Amino acid sequence: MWMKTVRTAVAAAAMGLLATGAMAQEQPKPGGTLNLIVQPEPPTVMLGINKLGPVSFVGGKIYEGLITLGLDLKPLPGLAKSWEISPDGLTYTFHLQQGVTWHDGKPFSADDVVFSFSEFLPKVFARTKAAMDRTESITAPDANTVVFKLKQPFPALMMVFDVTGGTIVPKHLYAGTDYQKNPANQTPVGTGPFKFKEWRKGAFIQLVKNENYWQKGKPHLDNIYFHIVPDANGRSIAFETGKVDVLRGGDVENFEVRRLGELPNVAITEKGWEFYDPIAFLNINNRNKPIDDVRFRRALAHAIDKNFVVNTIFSGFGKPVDGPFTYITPFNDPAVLTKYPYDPKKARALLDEMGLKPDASGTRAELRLMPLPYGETWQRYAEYVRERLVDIGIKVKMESVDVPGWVQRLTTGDFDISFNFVYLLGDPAMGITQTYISTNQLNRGTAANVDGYNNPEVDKLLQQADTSIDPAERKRLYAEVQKILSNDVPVLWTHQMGFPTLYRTKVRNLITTGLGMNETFADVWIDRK
Amino acid sequence: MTETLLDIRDLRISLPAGADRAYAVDGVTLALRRDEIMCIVGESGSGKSLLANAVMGLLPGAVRIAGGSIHFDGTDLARLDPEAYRDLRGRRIAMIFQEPMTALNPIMTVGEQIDELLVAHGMTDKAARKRRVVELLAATELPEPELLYHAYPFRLSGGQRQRVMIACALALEPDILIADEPTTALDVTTQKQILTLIRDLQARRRIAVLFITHDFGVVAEIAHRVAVMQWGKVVEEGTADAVLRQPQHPYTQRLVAAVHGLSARPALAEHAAEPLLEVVGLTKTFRTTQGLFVRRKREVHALRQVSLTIHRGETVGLVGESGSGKTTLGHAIVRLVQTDAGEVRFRGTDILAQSGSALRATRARIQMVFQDPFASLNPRHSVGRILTETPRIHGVPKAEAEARARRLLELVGLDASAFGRYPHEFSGGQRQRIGIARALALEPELIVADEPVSALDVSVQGQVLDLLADIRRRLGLAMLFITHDLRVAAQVCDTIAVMRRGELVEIGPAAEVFRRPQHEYTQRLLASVPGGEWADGPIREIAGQA
Amino acid sequence: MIEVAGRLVRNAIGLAGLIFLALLIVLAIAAPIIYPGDPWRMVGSPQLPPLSPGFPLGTDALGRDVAAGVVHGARVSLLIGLVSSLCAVIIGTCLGAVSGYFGRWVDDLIMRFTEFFQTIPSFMLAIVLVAIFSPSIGSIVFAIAIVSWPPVARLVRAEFLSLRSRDFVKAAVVGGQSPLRIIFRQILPNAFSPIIVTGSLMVASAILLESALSFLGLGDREYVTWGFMIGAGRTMIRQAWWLSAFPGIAIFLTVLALNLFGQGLNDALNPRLARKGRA
Amino acid sequence: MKQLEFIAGRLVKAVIVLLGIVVLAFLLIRATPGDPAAVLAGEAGAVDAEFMERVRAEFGLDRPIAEQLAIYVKQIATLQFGESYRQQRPVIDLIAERLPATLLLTMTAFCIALLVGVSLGVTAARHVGRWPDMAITVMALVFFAVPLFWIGLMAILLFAVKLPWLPAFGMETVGADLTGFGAILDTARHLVLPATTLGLFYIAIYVRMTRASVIEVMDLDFVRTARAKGIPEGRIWRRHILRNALLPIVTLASLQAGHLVGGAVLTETVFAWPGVGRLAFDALLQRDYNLLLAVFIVTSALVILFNLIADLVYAFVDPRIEVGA
Repeated sequence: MWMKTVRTAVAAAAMGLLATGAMAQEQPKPGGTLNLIVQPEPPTVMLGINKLGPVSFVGGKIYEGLITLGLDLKPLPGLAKSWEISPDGLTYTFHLQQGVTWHDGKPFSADDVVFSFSEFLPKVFARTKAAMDRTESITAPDANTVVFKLKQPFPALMMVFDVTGGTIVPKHLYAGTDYQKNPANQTPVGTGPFKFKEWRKGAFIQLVKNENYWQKGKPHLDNIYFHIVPDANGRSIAFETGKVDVLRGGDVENFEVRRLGELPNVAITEKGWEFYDPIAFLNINNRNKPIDDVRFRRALAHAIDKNFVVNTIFSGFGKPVDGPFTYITPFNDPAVLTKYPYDPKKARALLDEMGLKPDASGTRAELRLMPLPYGETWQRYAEYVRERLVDIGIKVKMESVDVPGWVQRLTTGDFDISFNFVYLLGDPAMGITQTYISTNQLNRGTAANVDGYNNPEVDKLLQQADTSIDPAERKRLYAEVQKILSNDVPVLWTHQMGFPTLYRTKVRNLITTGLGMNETFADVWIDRK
Repeated sequence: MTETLLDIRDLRISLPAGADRAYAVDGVTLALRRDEIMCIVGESGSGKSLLANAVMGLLPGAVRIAGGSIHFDGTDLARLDPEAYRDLRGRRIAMIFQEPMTALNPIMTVGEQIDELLVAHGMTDKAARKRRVVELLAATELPEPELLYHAYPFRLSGGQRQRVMIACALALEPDILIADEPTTALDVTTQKQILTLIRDLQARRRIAVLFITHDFGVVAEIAHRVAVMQWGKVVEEGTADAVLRQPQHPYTQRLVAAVHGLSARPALAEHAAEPLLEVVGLTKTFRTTQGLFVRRKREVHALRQVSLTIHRGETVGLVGESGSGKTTLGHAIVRLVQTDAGEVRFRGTDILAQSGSALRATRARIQMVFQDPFASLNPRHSVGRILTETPRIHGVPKAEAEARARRLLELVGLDASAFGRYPHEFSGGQRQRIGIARALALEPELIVADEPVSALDVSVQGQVLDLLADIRRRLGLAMLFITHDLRVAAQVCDTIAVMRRGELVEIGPAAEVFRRPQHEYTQRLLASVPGGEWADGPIREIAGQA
Repeated sequence: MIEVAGRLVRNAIGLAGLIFLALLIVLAIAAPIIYPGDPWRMVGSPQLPPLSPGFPLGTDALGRDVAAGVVHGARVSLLIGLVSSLCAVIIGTCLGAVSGYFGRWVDDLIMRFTEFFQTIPSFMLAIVLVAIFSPSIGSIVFAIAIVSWPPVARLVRAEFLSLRSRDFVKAAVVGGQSPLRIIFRQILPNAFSPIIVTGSLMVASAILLESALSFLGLGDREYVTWGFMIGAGRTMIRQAWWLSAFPGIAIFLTVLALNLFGQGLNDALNPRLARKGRA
Repeated sequence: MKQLEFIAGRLVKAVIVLLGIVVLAFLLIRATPGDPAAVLAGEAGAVDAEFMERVRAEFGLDRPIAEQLAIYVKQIATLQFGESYRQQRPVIDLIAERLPATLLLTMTAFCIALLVGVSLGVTAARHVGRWPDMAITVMALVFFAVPLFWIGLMAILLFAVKLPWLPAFGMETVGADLTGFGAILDTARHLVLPATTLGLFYIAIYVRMTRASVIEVMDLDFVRTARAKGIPEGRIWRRHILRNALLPIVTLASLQAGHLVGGAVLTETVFAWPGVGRLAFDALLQRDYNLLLAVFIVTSALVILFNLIADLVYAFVDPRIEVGA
C-alpha cells in the first residue's frame, strides 16, 4: 500500500522539478494578490517575540534571518550575503547585505544583528538562548560584519540563524524597552519583502509589497492576504471555491488534501518541511509500571501497524520510521536499528513472558491514553491505538484534554500514553538531544524527555556528538545513539510526517527552500494569463 | 309602545360532543320589547349566558345554533352577513359582561376603548368623538371624565370599570342592552349603584334591556318581566310581580324560597357565657412594595385594633365588603397570617405566641372551611386521604382515622363510597361537604368558615347552610362565619360583626343589628341588599311556605 | 393517571413520539445484543458506503460500523439527556419549591442566585465547566444540568406561588402539617405536569447541547455518542456524507420525538388547552 | 427623577450580580487544568523555567489565588480588564474589535427570528387546529430538532458550494476594498447564511411562544368585549389580541437577545465569523484568563443591559407598570 504512495510522491516530486525547470525560463509577472490561510489565528505577527508556527508563517514575510536553508539544509544567503566558519568551529563571521533599510526607512546595520542576538532573542526564545549561551562574544567590527565567538564548538549553530530562531529586529525600536509590551509590536517593522498593512482580528491579515526591498525587482506580489478560517471545512471550501490559492500542511485534514489535490490546476507538494522535519511518536511514560519494563514497551511497538497509521489515518502522507531520525537528516542510519514489525502475536507473547496474563475479561493491564487535541486525524489515530491495545489485552482509558491540558499533563509527566510530534530542526543537536537526554525531563516543554528515559550512556554520546566538529565522528556517535534507543524504545516512533501543501499551479516559486511556506515569498509570483 | 325588538323562537344551541347534554339552550321562545327590562334568571349551567351570546352572534367556536330563529327588529340574524352583523353589534345591540376587571383591554385607555367603537361605526369627526366620549363618561356618573379619558383601566375600581362598560354600550344609543350578570362581581353597595344606573338609563332612553342574573334579589330590584331558565329551557315567564310573588313552577318556587329575608331567625341555641375565643386589639398592616420602577411602599391596614369574643356554641357572623379585613381576621385566628399586635386567646391562652407542639394542639381545636370548593381540596388526593391525613399527623392511628372519616362522610350526608374517590368526581356542593368533614376530622371546638357558600348556586347554598346549622347543633361548635352576603348571615348567625376598612364598626345580636343598625355603614349595607323590600315582604312568606 | 395515558394515546402526534421513543429505548437497551462488543472496533474496510454488505449504514475512516455506532450512541446520548435533565429538574424543583413556598427573603436569595446563572452566557459556562473537569460523561452531565436548571426553578416557583395560596394548602397548614410535608406531599404533585412536560423537552435540549459540545471537541472519548459521530464525521462530509448524516438524523428524530411527546403530554395533562387547540 | 432613581436601583443590583459573576467566573476559570505560562512558553517555541517564572510574575499568577482574586476585583472596579496573556494587548481592545461582528450577526439573527417567528406563530394561532397551524408547528419542530451546526454545514454545502450564490464564510470579501453601499451589500451577503442558520432555532422558539400567547389572549374577556362593540376583526387582531399577546414575547425576546451574544460560538466557528464567541472559545483553549474573564463579564453585562431595556420596553408598552408614578 505505501509503496504505491511513495511512487505517487516520487512522481509528484519529479513533476515539481520539471515544472521548476520550465519556470526558470519563464519571466516572473509582477503584481497580483496571493490569498493564504493562517491557522490558527496568531497572537501577534511580531516574529521576534513569538515563535509559534502561524507567527513564523506570517512574520517570515516581514522579518528576515541572516540565512535561510535550502531543500538540502545547506545555508543560503539572507540578510547575510556570505559567512565563514573558522576551522576550529569557534568563530562565525557574517558579511551583511548592503543598502538594507527597515520598513520605517531607518537603515539596517550590524548593530541590529548584535542587539538581536545578544539582547533581544535570548530574552524571548529559549532555543536561541540555549545557543547563545554557548557564545563568548557577539561583536560588530564594522557596520556590515558580525562575529560570533563560541566557548566550545557547536556545529548546529547555523540552525538558529533562520528567520524564526534568528529573527533580526530593529534596535532603534526595541533597545531598552519591554519587548513583550512594546507598542511597536502592533505595527511590526522588519526588513522583509512585505510590510504589515492591516489585521482585521478574526478575519484576515494583509501584507503589502515593500517597494524599498533590498533585492531589486522583488517581491513580485502586490498583496498577501492571510485569511482566518477557524473551521476545517470552511478552509477546504475556501480553497475549493478559489477564495484562497494555497493551503498549508495542517490547514485541512489529510484526507481532504487528497480530494482537493484532484481538482483541476491544483498541485500537492510535500516539500518545504525539510528544516522542520517533523517526526511523530507516541510518548510512553517510562516511569510508570508496567511501561518501565522494556519488554512491555516492545510489546506496544509490535501492536501498532505503522503502515496502517500512515496510509489510512494520515492518508498516505509521511513515511514509517523505526527510530528517532527521519529519512531527511544525513545522520539517519536505519541499518543499526532494532525493528518492531506489526505483530500482535509477538506482542502478546512478550506480555505473557512478563507475566501479564489476561484476566477473565481478557485484560492484562490498564493504561490511560491521552489523545493529541490537534484535530480529527489525531483523534482517529488515538482511537486506532486504543483499539489495537485492547486487541492485545491492554485496557485503555481515553482521557480527552484540550491543548493546554495536554501540554500541562505531558510536561508534568501525568500520563501513560500520549501522542506527539516534534521538529528535528536540521540538526540532531537541536531536535534529538532534547527528547532523550536525561537532564531535560519535566517542565521543559512538550519536546523534552517527558517520558523520563534515563540512560547515562545515551547522555554521554549525545553530548559528544553535539559538540564534535567532525561530521564522520558525529555520524558514528549518532548511529550508536540510534542503536541504543531503538533497543530501549523510550518512545514509540511511528513515522516521518508529511505536511502536504496544496496550491494552484498559477502560483509559481511557492516552495523553494527547506523553510517552505515560512520563506519570505520574495520570489513568488502569480501567472496571470 | 310594545313593539317587539327581539324575537327568539324555539332556539336550540347545541353543545360539542362529550358535553353533559346535547343542547345548552333547548327550544327557547322569548320576546323582548322596547322600553322594558327583562331578566333571565337561572343557576349555573342553565344556558342563560349562551342565549345572550347567541343573540350577539358571539358563540364560542364549538357551540352552534342548531335550530330556531332570532329576529331583531324584523331581521333574521342568522341571515345577516358577517359585516352587517358586526355593524349591528355595538350600534343597535350592546352588551356588558360579568367581570369588569377583565372585560377592558388593559393596555388601551378608557377613552380609546370607547372611541374605537365610534370609529368602527363610522363616526369620523375626531373632535365630535372626543366630546361624545366625555359626555358618555359623565352620563354614567364617572368622576372627572376629561381626565378619565386618558386613564388606563387598571386605575379604576370594579364599579368604575363597569360604568365604563355601560358608557361604551350606550355610546351609539342602541335599541337593546344585554347585561350578563353585570353586578355579580361587585360589592353590594356598588351593585346597588350600578343597578340604579341601569334602571335610570333604561327609563331615560327607553331602550330594551335583557338582564341575565342568578339572583332573585336583583330581579326584584330591576325587572319588568322575568324568564326563569333551567337546563336550557324556559320553565316560567311572566311579569316580575307575578313570578316573584306567585311562582308557579316548582323550580322557581324553590329558587325563590332559597332567598331569605334579612329578619334574623331566632337564636338557635343559647350559647354558654364563657368565652371560647377572645380577639383583643388585633392589628395587621400589609406592606407591599409596588411599581416596577420605583419600589414604593404601600400600606394596607387590614386590621385595626379589632376585638371580638366568640363564646362556646355561638356563631358569629363577620360581614363586610371586599377589602374590609374580614378574611384577614379569619386567617389570623387560624394563624395563616402573622399579625403585628394584639392577642388571640383561645380558652384564655394567647395562641399567637405558641409554636411547636402547643401550636399543633391548638390547630386541632380551631379548624377552617374555605370558600372555593374547587380549590380547597387537593385534586391529587383521594377523599379518604384528605380526611385522614390531618388526624394521622396528630397521632390518630390509621384504622381509627379511617373509621372516623367514614363517620364524618355520613355526618355530612355523603355516601361512604366517597372515601376512595377523588375531588373532581364531586359537585361543588358535595365538595363543600367534604371540606366541612375535613374541618371536623380533628374534632375542633371552633370553626372559621370563610364564605363557605358564596361559590355555590342558591339552591345548593341552602343545603350547605342547613348542614352547618345541623352540625353546630349536634356538636355544640362555635363558629366564626365570614360572609359578604347579609342574607346568608341572617340565616345562620347569632351575633353579627360588621367590618369596614380593617375596623369593626358594629357588633351585636343578629336580630338587633338587622332591625336597628346603629352605624351609618351598617345601615347603608342593609339598604343596598337587592330586593330587600320584596324578600322581607309578607307575600314572600307565603311563597316560602309553598 | 390512566386518564392522562388515555388522552396521550388518543393524541396521535404525541403517540407517534411515544412509540418512537419506546423503540429507541428498546434499541438502546438491546444494543449489546444487536451489535455485541465494542462499537469502536474496526470490523470492515474503511469508508464503505451505506448498504454495503454487512454494513447497512457504511463504515468510517477506520472501518468501524456506523450502524453499531448509531445504536450504541443511542445509549449514551439518551443517558446523558435523561440524567442531566433529571439532575436539572431535581435542582430546579427543589430551589423553585423552596423559593415559591417560603417567599420573602428566601425567595429573594434564591431568585438572585437563579438570575445569576441566567445572566452568565450558558453555553460558554457549559464549555468552561466541561473544560475544568475535562470531558467525561460525568462532567458533561454536570455542565448540562448546571446550565439547564434555572428555567425549571422559575417554572416551579411560579407554580408554587400560585398553588401555595390555594385553599387546600391553607387547609394543610391549619391542619398542622409541616412545611416539608406540604411542599412535597401537597403542592408538588399538583405541579408535576408542567415539570414533566418541561423535563421531556429538556431531554431534547440536553441531547442537542451534548452534540454541540462534542462538535467543539468537548465530548467523552470513552463512549460513542451521536454528537461525537457528527463532530468526527463532519470533517469528512465531502468524502463520506453518511458518517455525519445518520447520527444527525438520529438526533433529529429523537429530538423531534421528544418534542412531540412533550407536546402530547402537555395536551394530555391540560385537557382544557388541548380542547382549545382543537376548537 | 423617579426613573433615574429606578435606573440607579437597577444598576446597583446589576453591579451586585456582576460582582458575583466576576468572582464565580474567576474561580471557575482558574480551576481549569493547564498553566497559561506553560501554554505561552510552549507557543513561544521552547520552554524554560525562567521564562515561565517571568510570565507568571508578570501576570501575578505566582500569588495566592485569594490575592489574585482581590487584585482582579479591584481592577474590575476601576474598569481595568487587564491584558491578554497571549496577545499582550488590553483585552478590552480585543473585545471591542470583535463585538460589533457578534452584535451584527446576533441582532440580525434575532430580528429575523423575531419577525418570522412571530408572524408564523400568529398565523398558526389564527388557524389553530387547521392545516396552516399543523404545517407551521411541524416546521418549527424541525428547526428546533436539527443541530444548529449541522444546518450550518448543509447550508454552506448547498448555497456556497453547489449553488455558489452566497459566500461561505467570513464577514467581507477580503481585498475587494469596497466602500459605501458596495461594502454594506457585501457584508449583507456574508451575513445571510450565518444569520439565517442562527435564526432558525430561535424562529422555532418564537413560533411556539407566540402561538401559545395568542391562543391565550384570543379567549380573554376584553376580546369578546371588542367583538360585542362591533369592532372589525382586523382591528381586534391588531389592537387587542396582538398587542396584548406580543407584550410578553417582546420582553422575553429582549432577554434572549442578551444570551444570543454569548451563544453564537458554534455559528461563528462554522462560518468563520470574527466574533466574540469564537474569541472566548480560543481564549479558553489558550488559558488566556484575562481575556476569557472579560468576555464573560462583558457578555453578562450585555445580558443585564438587555434586561434593563426589556424592562423599559415593557414599561413603555404596558401602562400597568407604573413609570415612576
